[in-house]
Amino acid sequence: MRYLPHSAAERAEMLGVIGATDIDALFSAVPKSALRGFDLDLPAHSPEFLVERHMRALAAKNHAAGDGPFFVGAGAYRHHVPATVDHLIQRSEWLTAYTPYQPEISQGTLQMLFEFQTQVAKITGMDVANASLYDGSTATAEAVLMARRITKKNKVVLSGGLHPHYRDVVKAYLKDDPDLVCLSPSPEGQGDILSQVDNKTAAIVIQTPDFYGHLRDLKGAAEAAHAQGALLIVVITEVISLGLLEAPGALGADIVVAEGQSIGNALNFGGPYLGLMATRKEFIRQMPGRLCGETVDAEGNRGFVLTLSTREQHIRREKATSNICTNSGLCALAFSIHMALLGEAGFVRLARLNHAGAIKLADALTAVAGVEVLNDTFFNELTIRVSEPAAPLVERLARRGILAGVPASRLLPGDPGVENLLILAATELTTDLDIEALTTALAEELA
Amino acid sequence: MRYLPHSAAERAEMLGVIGATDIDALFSAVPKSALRGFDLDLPAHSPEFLVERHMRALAAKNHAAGDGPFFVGAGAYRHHVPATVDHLIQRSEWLTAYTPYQPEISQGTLQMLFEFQTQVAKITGMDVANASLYDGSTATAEAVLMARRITKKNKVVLSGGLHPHYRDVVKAYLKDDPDLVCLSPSPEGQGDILSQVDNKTAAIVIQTPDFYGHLRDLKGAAEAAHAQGALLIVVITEVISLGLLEAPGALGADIVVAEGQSIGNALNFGGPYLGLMATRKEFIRQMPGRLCGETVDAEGNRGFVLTLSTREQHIRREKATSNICTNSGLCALAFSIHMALLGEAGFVRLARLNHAGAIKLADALTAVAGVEVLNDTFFNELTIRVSEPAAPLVERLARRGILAGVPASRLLPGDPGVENLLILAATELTTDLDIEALTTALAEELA
Amino acid sequence: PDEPLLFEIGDTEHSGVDLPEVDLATDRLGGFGRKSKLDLAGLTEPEAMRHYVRLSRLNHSIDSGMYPLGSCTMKHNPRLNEKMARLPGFSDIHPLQPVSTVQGALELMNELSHWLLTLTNTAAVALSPKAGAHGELLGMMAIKAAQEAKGEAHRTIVLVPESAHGTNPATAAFLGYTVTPVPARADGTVDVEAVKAALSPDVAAIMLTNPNTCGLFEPQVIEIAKAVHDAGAFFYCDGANFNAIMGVVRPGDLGIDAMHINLHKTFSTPHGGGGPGAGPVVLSAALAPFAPVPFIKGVQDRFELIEHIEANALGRVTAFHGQMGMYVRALTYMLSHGADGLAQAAQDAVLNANYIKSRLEHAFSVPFPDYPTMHEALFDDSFLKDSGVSTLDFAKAMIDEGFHPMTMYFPLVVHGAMLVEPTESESKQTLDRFCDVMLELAKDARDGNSARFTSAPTKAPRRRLDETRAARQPILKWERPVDLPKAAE
Amino acid sequence: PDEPLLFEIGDTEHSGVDLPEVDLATDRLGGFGRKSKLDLAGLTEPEAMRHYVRLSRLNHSIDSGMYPLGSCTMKHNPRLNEKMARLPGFSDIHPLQPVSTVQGALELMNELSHWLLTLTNTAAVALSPKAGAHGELLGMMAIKAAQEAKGEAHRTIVLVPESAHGTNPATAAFLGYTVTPVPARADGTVDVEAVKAALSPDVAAIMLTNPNTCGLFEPQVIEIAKAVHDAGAFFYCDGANFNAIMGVVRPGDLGIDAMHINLHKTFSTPHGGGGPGAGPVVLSAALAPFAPVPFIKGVQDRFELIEHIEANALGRVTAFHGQMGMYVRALTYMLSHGADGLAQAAQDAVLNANYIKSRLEHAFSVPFPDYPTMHEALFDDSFLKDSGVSTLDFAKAMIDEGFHPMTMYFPLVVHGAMLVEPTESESKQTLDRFCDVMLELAKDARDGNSARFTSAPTKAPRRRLDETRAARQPILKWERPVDLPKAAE
Repeated sequence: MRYLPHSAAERAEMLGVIGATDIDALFSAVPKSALRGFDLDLPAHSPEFLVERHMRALAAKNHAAGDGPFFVGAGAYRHHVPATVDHLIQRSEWLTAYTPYQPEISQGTLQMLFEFQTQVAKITGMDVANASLYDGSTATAEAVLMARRITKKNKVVLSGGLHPHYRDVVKAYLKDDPDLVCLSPSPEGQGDILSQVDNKTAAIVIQTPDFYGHLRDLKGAAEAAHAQGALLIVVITEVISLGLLEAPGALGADIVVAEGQSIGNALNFGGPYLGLMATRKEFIRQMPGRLCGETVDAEGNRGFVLTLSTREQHIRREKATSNICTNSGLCALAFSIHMALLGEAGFVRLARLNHAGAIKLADALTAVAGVEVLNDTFFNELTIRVSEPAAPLVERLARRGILAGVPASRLLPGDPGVENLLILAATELTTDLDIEALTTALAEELA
Repeated sequence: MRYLPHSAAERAEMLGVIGATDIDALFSAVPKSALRGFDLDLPAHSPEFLVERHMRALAAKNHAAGDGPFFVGAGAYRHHVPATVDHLIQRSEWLTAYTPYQPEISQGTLQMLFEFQTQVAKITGMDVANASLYDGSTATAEAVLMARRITKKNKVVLSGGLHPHYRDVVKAYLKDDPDLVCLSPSPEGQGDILSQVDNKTAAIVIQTPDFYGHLRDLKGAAEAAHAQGALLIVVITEVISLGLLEAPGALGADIVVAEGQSIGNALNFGGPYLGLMATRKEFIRQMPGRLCGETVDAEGNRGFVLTLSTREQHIRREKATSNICTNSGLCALAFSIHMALLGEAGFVRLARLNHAGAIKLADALTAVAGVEVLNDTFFNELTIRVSEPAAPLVERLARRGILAGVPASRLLPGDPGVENLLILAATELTTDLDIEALTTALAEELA
Repeated sequence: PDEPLLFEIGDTEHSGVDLPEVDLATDRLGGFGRKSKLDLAGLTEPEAMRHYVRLSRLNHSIDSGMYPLGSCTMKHNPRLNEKMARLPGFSDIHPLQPVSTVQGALELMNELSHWLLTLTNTAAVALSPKAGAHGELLGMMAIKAAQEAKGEAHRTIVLVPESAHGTNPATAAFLGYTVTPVPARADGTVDVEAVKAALSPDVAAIMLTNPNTCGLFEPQVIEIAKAVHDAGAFFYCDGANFNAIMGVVRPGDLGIDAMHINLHKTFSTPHGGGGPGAGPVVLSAALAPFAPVPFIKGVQDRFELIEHIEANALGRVTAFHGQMGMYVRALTYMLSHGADGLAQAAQDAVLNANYIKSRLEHAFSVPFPDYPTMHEALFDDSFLKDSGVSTLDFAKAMIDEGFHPMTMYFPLVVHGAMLVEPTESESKQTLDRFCDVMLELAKDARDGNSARFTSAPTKAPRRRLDETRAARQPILKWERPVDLPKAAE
Repeated sequence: PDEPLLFEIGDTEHSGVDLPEVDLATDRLGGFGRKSKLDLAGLTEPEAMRHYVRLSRLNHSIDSGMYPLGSCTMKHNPRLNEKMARLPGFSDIHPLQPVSTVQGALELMNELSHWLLTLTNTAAVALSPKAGAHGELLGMMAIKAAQEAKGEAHRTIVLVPESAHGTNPATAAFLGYTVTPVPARADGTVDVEAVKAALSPDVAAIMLTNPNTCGLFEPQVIEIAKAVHDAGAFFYCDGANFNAIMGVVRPGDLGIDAMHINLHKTFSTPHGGGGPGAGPVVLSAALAPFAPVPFIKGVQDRFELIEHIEANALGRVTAFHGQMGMYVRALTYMLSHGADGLAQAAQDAVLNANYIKSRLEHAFSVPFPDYPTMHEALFDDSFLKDSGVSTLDFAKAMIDEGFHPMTMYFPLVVHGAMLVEPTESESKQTLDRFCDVMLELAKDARDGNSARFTSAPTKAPRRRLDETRAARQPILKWERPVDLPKAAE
């Protein structure tokens, strides 16, 4: 078989060296009843071209975003990834390298992570960032736990504007915790979060742009939180917004977590994605996840190592800050390369393009009868109220080849207040023709 | 602009070092009338995603071979290329390396070429092979010129079974040469080539499998040629046939040229392809193209260099064996990797799969009313005679999504004898369903 | 070889993208627009290409050499998997598109689930965890949810053998459990009697790795499972070592209740310098009702995606549906191997480890010689006694011979442990070269040539790095030197 | 670093593909089946991956460092081009599919033609040549055909300046022409009076490179063209150096009749270790009727592919339609740059060469200082006089500093020529490092440290190779050593 280097003769020769009569002799510790006493109802090995045919047939059953007008967002965004990015991350030395525990032969990965941490710190305006977490949602849960460790307090208040999946992940991580307050999601506001802050509060969690696309006041939130000794955790699901919006660090955020997928990474039906986490210098030792630091080698040359690993599970075991023992390395690499290609000039222009596209979209939607745009502010995503339930409408538009956005009810099922809400995103890939196709179809469907 | 590293400030600084007032000062030798006194009717620079959109739109206007049943051959064949091959040839150190004139920093390319030459020599059964030529057709023309140099005779006889494009290229290279005899292409035979051999003959050129898919007797041809001091040039357009057919070298061939596209290379609408050329040891110094040879370095370690370059244009100028100063390096790499993955076991199995597919195709076509299979012998390609002109029939089948093969008239226009002939190929990618779709549609169209 | 930081090459003017400047006379930012500067360096495309190509060359990788890394299963990563993951029908679909437009994706997830369930003989699978440790967390959450549903929230103890991966106690602690260690027998395996002795009505679960971290198959695993179940507790199996037994032993037949499967170890999704991973968890019938959302349900001729259940005890552990990109790679890998190929791969992995053990056991010390090893060969460093060479030194000397070091100092239960896992991907030629090098190094260490080891590596891109300094005075990002201007002006 | 030959790793049993064995009880081979053995080594996929990754690391490449190679235009190869060339709509189409099914391909070829014609201001283009030298051949064939059509077959002389590329005289000789050299002036350019003196009724054409191989724009090129045309001959322009003037000067405005364009030099299709190239030829109105087949014709709303013309004088120079894969890459490159970007690239290429010349001219000897250089800076080796260091030694010492050597001993008209072409892809940082290294090397050579040069390279994968031995006793393929068995048995 193509992936297995031994010939039958080599296997026999090796068994001879071992002194085993057959391969089963090496499985002698396995209870007889459990060793291969079964027939697996699975196919046998297959030539590459047949495997490829099978996978292509599955792929062909999906409507790819590039196949037509596309406005789906709500936490994952379709952006252009430069060909250079995907080429480079497939390079053997990046793709097939191990976690850089042996720094002498891992300087490529380590220097990249150091650069990545710097980029994340710069765009968020924070002191330090880690080497990435699984995704934005789990990073949010980790941030909540981190805030509790730092403040040694328990109450956590989640804004109603937090992505419902993120809220659910926090709830799962804090199972049945009475100190977790989840404000009710409302399309107009994030709930009266500031009045919830008291001196037992570890943190408030605010997303901006929020689930509905509204931009949120971080400065006021930070002041209110800090006045009670609580931390402000800022959640960002569209990281490109940082090209145009003020850095959370400049507004008083204590921990910033974000979904980094928009930079360098494809939609991938939801994963793998890239959790970003940045914080203040004084909180480093409570931060979960890998960290890369600068040092020198025995000859005094600059080099990089994974550091502060005494926080981590492989050293601290049950006393670790988190059970995490992976980062999203390859996605972080893609992010870092794309961000290096953008640079400040490109990152800001990309953000401006996105915002301009959303303004066009908002203006075009406003002109459609039966559509109400709810947002006063937005970055590249906004919410509309339509004159009928949004979910079946989206289904009908999909049959016309238009992927029109996310019905709020998909993430908030059973909430009658959101039944007619539809969340739509525009990016640099959205064309005027796409918008025209959408509004025309919407007008027809709603007529 | 994304490919140009200088900022405006850097350009100004560099002009300062040069001592030039502006960039035009560096173009002072250009006659004023010719320097930028025009307006180019061409678009300005464009973001990557817009370029990609444009190119995808063009690509979408083509019917890709993978989109449906596909039987087109006649000198280019659709085979499966392992993902590993295309991945590896895109690796920076292969893709963006220069011709290996500096051997100390080109051992990768050089060792690969040495391995490639060995592979080509082995499959053709010849003593030596070069590092590749442009493609099979130009290699054929070069072989003819080479045979003339070796024999110091002029008459060359081309079999009627030679691919018409190959014949045309030889004709163009030997412009108006009365010593070039092109036998008339006939679907049944290759013409009476042996009776054409006389003591003024430099070479006879025989293709097998020939243009119509027939297998040809090389042994008899070699004997007839050699009896008159002429050489036998063997042309192969489907190199996978060598997995199942006797090696030309074992049958007396003097020069073997082939189109190597089938191994490792995509269809690419006709190029780039890969010319293979192999010959007897005694003819090396008359062989065109690059050659890689083994040697040692100053420390006695094995190494490889381009060698025998005194045959080539950059040394010999007008006395060179050819004006060629390029090989098809990256295609040769793809060939060599694919061939290394196949190995003897895989190469033979691949050839057998192809032949088995063609047998299925032949049998299925035989059963269709109005279709006559002309071939007694074939490898993976065969010719049928249908009850009406083949070209419009192929066009109608294409509209049904079936690419049914090549009408012989496309390559031999104006020849009434071939108007109803259709040449079809099967490969390992041809499925039973493909064959069924073809025969069903053929039966309907011919009914 | 030295490559400057990108911030030392680029500046805020340079960019490797061409994006149009748009007019934003009237923005909709409500005054939240950015006022602070980013100070983010950019590179043009040619500069970026060189930066990342050159950096990459400072890495060891599977494609360039062997990783004899115990517990990490660094095997060949087929490029077909990468190609398939990039088909637009998989890579360019959004997790929240209408379900009717992603039927192929759901079918793929269903097919992958079928493979995992069949290979493990279990009742349910939760695909969504993002990594092995995340899967562990989910599995233990399911156990907790199940016990709470039974009114057994008082079960607050989790038994963990001393040889376990660090994630096991970390996960248990994360969920509020108290960790009780279970000692191993002298032969390196867990004694069912010791487990029985530790079991009590307060025990929620045992977390056991099998094959264990000493490379041994737990011979009493079925008895242990029975004892655990008899005590009303659950059996969490750490699946990190599934590569040794896939297609050969079904964990469900051993009595496990939950096990995570590292797609990036066992099914060859690439390690990528540290992730992303993917850690689906298979569950027994007893735990199946406590699986998290989302999951797939086949309904007649189509697939539904269940994203919410009002009464679901666990909820969701990640946004969206998990690591689709890894599902594609893993399924491609499975289909390529087939059931026969996976079993052959497991057997080859075990064969290779035993071959190494046989070739090295006369020079290296084998702490647990009683059983054939599974896919890992465990040695300890007693052969280095009095040589002046530490295990770390020895490992660093391997770098100079072109090998990644083996896993060191793990499992913790073995002093100076050296854990070697060749995987099935290595050819006999490579194994022989590895063994030759190891034997030569061992001889040299015993012969007193300690300088070769204590100074190693000398042929790597860097000499040994000062990790203490890095931790004491952490420098975690690049700071602009005062004398470096902000842009090329 | 040493990597065995694949024949030393693999054998005839191992294979990296899984193909089913089919029953061929009754074949249709008519007795021509293979009886001889292939003896072809195979590698499994993991072995192949390592073999080719490790081999590749022995190469220098653009992505890892600069190629200051005169006459070869080694510039950045954008990966977008590679991605576009692999779209199935381009890569998975057959040259003989019905023309109705490849309209996008023909449109692309038409668009590429439009760019080439507009950039050169010429009347026609033949896309099909497979490389620069092939284009040269075609261009000269067209000239020959045109003259034969005019009844001027007696024109058998081709004028070629001494500084020309070797392909020029080789091409002319290939077509039966007699080559007459034209001497250069002391300033490195061609004297129109010398051309006039060489012209006669027997001259078919002049083959002139412009900018010429000394890196200079021929100031009298328009006068030369006029003189050539007045004598009834044609002006073949070698387009190898088009990178210096694209978008800035249109060769058609200078009076050229034919010029090949190396897509792999000027428009960044990758060099690939020596090819494949692509050498489209643009033609003046006088030569347009003599273009070969195939070509594209727009007919209303579709494109036709003209593959045969009964009366066509030239015929075809290759099977099918040329290097489609390269057309896609070149057009992608053109669209990315736009007309403005191409002009900027040419100007940057010229700027970079002049910058190098300015920085080095005090230490290196400049044979033709009268004009600003174009995109190449030419030096000679007189600065090495009496140093004991040859030009070759100097070049090899550059390898140890991480640079590919410059072009040496070409053009032939300059003794010990050193031709440096940075291209527009190099940053000022890289140019400065290059100049610093060159100056340091020059100083060291003059200071008498010849050993550094004569022993160089010492840091490359190989020391200097014995080329004489390779040529005297050619070993052109691997032969099985007598003691190596055929398969692992």
